[in-house]
Amino acid sequence: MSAARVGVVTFPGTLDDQDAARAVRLVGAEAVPLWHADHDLKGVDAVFLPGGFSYGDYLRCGAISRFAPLMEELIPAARAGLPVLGTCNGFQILCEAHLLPGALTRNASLHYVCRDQRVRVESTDTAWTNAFEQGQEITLPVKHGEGRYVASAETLAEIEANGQVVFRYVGGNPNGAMNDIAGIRNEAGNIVGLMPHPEHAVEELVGAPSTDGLGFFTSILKKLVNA
Amino acid sequence: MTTDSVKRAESTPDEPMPFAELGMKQDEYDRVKEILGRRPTGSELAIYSVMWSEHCSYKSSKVHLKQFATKAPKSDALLVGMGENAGVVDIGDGWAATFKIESHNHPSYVEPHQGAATGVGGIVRDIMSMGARPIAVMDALRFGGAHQDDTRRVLPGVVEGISHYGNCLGLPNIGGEVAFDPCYIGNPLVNALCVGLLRKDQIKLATAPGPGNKVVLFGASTGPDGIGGASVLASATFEDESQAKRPAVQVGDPFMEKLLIECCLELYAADVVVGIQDLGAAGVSCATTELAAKGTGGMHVDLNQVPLRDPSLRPEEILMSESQERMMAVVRPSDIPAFMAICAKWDVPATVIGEVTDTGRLVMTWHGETIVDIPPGTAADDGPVYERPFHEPAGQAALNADTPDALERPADLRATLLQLLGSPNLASKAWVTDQYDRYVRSNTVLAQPADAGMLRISEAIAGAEPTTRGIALSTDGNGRYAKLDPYAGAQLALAEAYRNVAVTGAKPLAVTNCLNFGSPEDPEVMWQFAEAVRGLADACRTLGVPVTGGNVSFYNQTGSTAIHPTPVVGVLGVIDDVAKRVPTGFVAEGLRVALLGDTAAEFGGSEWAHVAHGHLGGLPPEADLEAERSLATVLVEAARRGLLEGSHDLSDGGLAIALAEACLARGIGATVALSGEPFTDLFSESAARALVAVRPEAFDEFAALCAEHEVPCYGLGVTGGESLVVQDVLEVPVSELRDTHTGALPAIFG
Amino acid sequence: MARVIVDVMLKPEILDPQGQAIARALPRLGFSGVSAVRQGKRFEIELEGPADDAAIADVRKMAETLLANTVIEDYTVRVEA
Amino acid sequence: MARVIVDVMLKPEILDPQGQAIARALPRLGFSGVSAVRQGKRFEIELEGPADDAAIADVRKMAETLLANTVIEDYTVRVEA
Ligand SMILES: Nc1ncnc2c1ncn2[C@@H]1O[C@H](COP(=O)(O)OP(=O)(O)O)[C@@H](O)[C@H]1O
Ligand SMILES: [Mg+2]
Repeated sequence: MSAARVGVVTFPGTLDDQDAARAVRLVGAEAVPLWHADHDLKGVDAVFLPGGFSYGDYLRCGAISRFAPLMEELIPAARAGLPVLGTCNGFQILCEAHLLPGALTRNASLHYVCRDQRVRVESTDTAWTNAFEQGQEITLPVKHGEGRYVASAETLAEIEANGQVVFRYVGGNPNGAMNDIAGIRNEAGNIVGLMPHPEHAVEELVGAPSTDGLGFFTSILKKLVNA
Repeated sequence: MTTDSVKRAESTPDEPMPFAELGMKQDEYDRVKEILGRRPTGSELAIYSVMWSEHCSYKSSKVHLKQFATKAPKSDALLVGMGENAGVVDIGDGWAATFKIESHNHPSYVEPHQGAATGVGGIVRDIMSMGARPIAVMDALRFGGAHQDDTRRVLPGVVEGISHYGNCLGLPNIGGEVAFDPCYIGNPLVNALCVGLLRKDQIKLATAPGPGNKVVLFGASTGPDGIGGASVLASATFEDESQAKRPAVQVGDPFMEKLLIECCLELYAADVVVGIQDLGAAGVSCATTELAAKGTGGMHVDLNQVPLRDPSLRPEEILMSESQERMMAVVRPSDIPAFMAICAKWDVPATVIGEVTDTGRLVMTWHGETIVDIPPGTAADDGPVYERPFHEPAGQAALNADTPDALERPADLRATLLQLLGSPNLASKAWVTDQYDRYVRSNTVLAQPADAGMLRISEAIAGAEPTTRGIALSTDGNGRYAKLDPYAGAQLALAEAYRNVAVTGAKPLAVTNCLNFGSPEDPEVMWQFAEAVRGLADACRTLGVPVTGGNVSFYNQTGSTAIHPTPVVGVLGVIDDVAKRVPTGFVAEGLRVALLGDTAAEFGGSEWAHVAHGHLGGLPPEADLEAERSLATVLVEAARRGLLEGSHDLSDGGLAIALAEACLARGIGATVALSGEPFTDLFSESAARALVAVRPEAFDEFAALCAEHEVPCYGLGVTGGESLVVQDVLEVPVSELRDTHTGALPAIFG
Repeated sequence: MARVIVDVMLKPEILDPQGQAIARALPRLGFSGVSAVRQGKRFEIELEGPADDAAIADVRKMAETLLANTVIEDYTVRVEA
Repeated sequence: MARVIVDVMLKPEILDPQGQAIARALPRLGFSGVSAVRQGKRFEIELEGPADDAAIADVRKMAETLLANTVIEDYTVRVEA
């Protein structure tokens, strides 16, 4: 059987694409580079939208990227069930593209923040978190200036009621996000977005002092192999 | 509008030119006339005035900097030495590293955010122009007193600028310094370092060989950035109409720079670049003259081809513009289509603006008229050289005589420890470093608060040759030490950076430096400069690490008051197996703690004298370079054999601060005992010392290694518990250390 | 050649930490009498042609889809006098 | 209770990378006919009292010292109609 193929998208200004691809390979999957200007998903089984400053984060984070040719392919595919993970800038793009509800705004501190953050896994019922335990606390780095999750009162109530909150900050909220929300999913659970960076927590030697990020990649592998 | 063409210059030989407004001296102007055999045109004057400025020509520092070459230790590691955009060092297995530190002090005072941001941008382009992929940045910062009003304006802006630009480029920030002293009020220091990686056989140089090859300008368009002086030329002399005063501030676009990085790397990989140069200070003037001077000697440029952001720019202004995010390449005509296609892929505008010739002349045209016709080497290489007079400052002897011996010693050493630990210079810099991305690219093995930053090599470039190696980098400098004795101060700066690299297990290999001083026209400042350079060159020879490049920043003064002389030194080291890196501090319970090196009562310029008494006088600690070398040998060998669990160098604040920081690393306490006079043992700043944590069963082997290299090794105690305990002297819970250490900067800066 | 202005402000119910930080700083700087500050964005759009109804409709679409994120922001479009 | 608007824009000669990035994106999104975009900031200042001359002078000072960085930015102050 050929290895699971996970697409890793590069926009102009994407920064964590190599890191994401490395993490995909670490669990034995194939990382397929996807280029923003192509109308081509290359038949991948899942897509990782990595962090960075696509288009310089000018205007609003993710606002310009959402219109890229690749996104014209990705948006309908995701709606149809393709597993998609967006971290940081990738999360912002997913919200701007209305694949996930709400929006990400300037940190309440008004400062960029890079730190090792504890988060609690609130939903294991997704393509990207099925290898975690419900309620498990993991450590992942956050690094962003605009990561404060906001949504209207109705939306917030709805995603809480539906169990769409996937990750919550614990031990301090780095950006002032509503309800300490660090990550959410769509109703179907194939699309997940979060501010923390699993791809920086997969090796002992480098990155954050944890390898908790590996769970994301083993989750998607499990999901694809079982599918 | 009349253009001041060469023809016009020939027919109006006596027309007065505003050379003085451009900072040029009469004799320098006379030399230009002698070189050209006529008066220069406005554009030629623009070129000579910026190329012969202190910033570009090093006219006051050159005679001293020579020592870095003449005294350089023999080193097989040096692939490209001083004089290029950045030095290149062989780090083994076919890999090379290039690194350099540069100042952006004055712009960061005027507009802290943009000044600091463009400082990062500039040094990154230097590294790119060597053919390397930039892989990390560092920043060495000096501000006025932490509580001074202007510091609250400057520091947050500078940090935000570095953070925004570096983070957007996707370059991890792996270290630096933040120090405060009232001497820097009005003259903050922003020194940015970038390190890049390349294969040994892929070095690119700034040269324009091959007549017929095309000259391509690519990246951002050219606007009226940072051309203050040039507007004099463009308006006052030739035209009556008054031009708006042009801004001195350059604004950076990190997004464009990120595209430039990826674009350049793809251009290199496609082998379509013959020569390349970044555009920094002096923009097009500098790039064209330097490329032409190092190539076949001639170039023809049509200035009308330069893409402009502001169509009203005059040629003199185009030549002097410091618009950011631009590069210039020399490309074979047959490679132009491939070159342009790669630029288009990355949305990077690129334009052919000229051609390499074999005439030995740099010729530029504007609307068909020749406005520049000069031998490029005369602008790029044959600038003026000054032997500026210098003498010891009048108050130096008195300063050295005012030793800290008379200062009252503290009764309560616990209180002193907490006072120092919570003082702005020694407190946690997390308020700053939490704004920097240290993880991006996933090669960061060590970053703040480690003694040195460390990166693994193997994965740094996708698909690269595997290697187990890593590189480590540290920057250090202590203005107070250098004020007391600039010769020793420069040596101590090198010694500390060298030591910081060695404690992580990496072998120090090469040096970069940024020399921040007052006005070279002041003989007392010039003495400080001469002494610092002499000290650094001598120390490099003793330690066997060559200077590969650097930067001089003069005129850091307000009125007649100069900053403390502040040589900032960066050291790069290599670790053969990056998995054997030694983390900073105490990483486990039950480890033996030892102090390496001897302690004398050395308090001149110390943090204690500064914080407790506001005192600066006497002499700095002795720089014992032989001892530093032995210490480093032991540390690197011990790491190689896997004997060290943790380490930490001793510097500002002495053993007391080192112990506290080692406990804070993982929140693990320690119990230690002193053998000498407690105050001296705890707070002296004697150099060539380090703290190590060793597994008990490895201790004998480690002690034997120290003995073999004659490095004093004193068992102090053992790690563990919730407190730092110095028996019979003090006891502080680690949580209290933490609150004191982390609370200080947020309390000031919010 | 006309200029159209698009103002984008966070919806009133969305926290505006930038505005709040400014409002908090004002008394310290000796300014009193300000009850609230909100910070938003202003875009100046230079049109190649005149600001006729079609052009304004275009800018409005631009604001709706790109310049503002209507999940959290409101916008207004007007031709500069 | 009055509202005063402060608009802050980069000086015309200063590079506006944000505005440029937006302008470059527009054609790709199907918007034509825009020759340039500049992005600035808009502040809505709610006053406790009326927007009389003294209050406006105060806001002007606020703009000069805090809201705008006059090294690179220009500002305008106006009372909302
Ligand atoms: N401006 C800065 N940028 C990045 N890292 C910094 C900066 N200032 C301090 N650091 C990091 O914080 C840590 C502590 O700094 P410092 O106490 O100055 O170390 P040392 O005294 O060993 O040189 C180091 O890891 C240093 O690299
Ligand atoms: Mg250190």
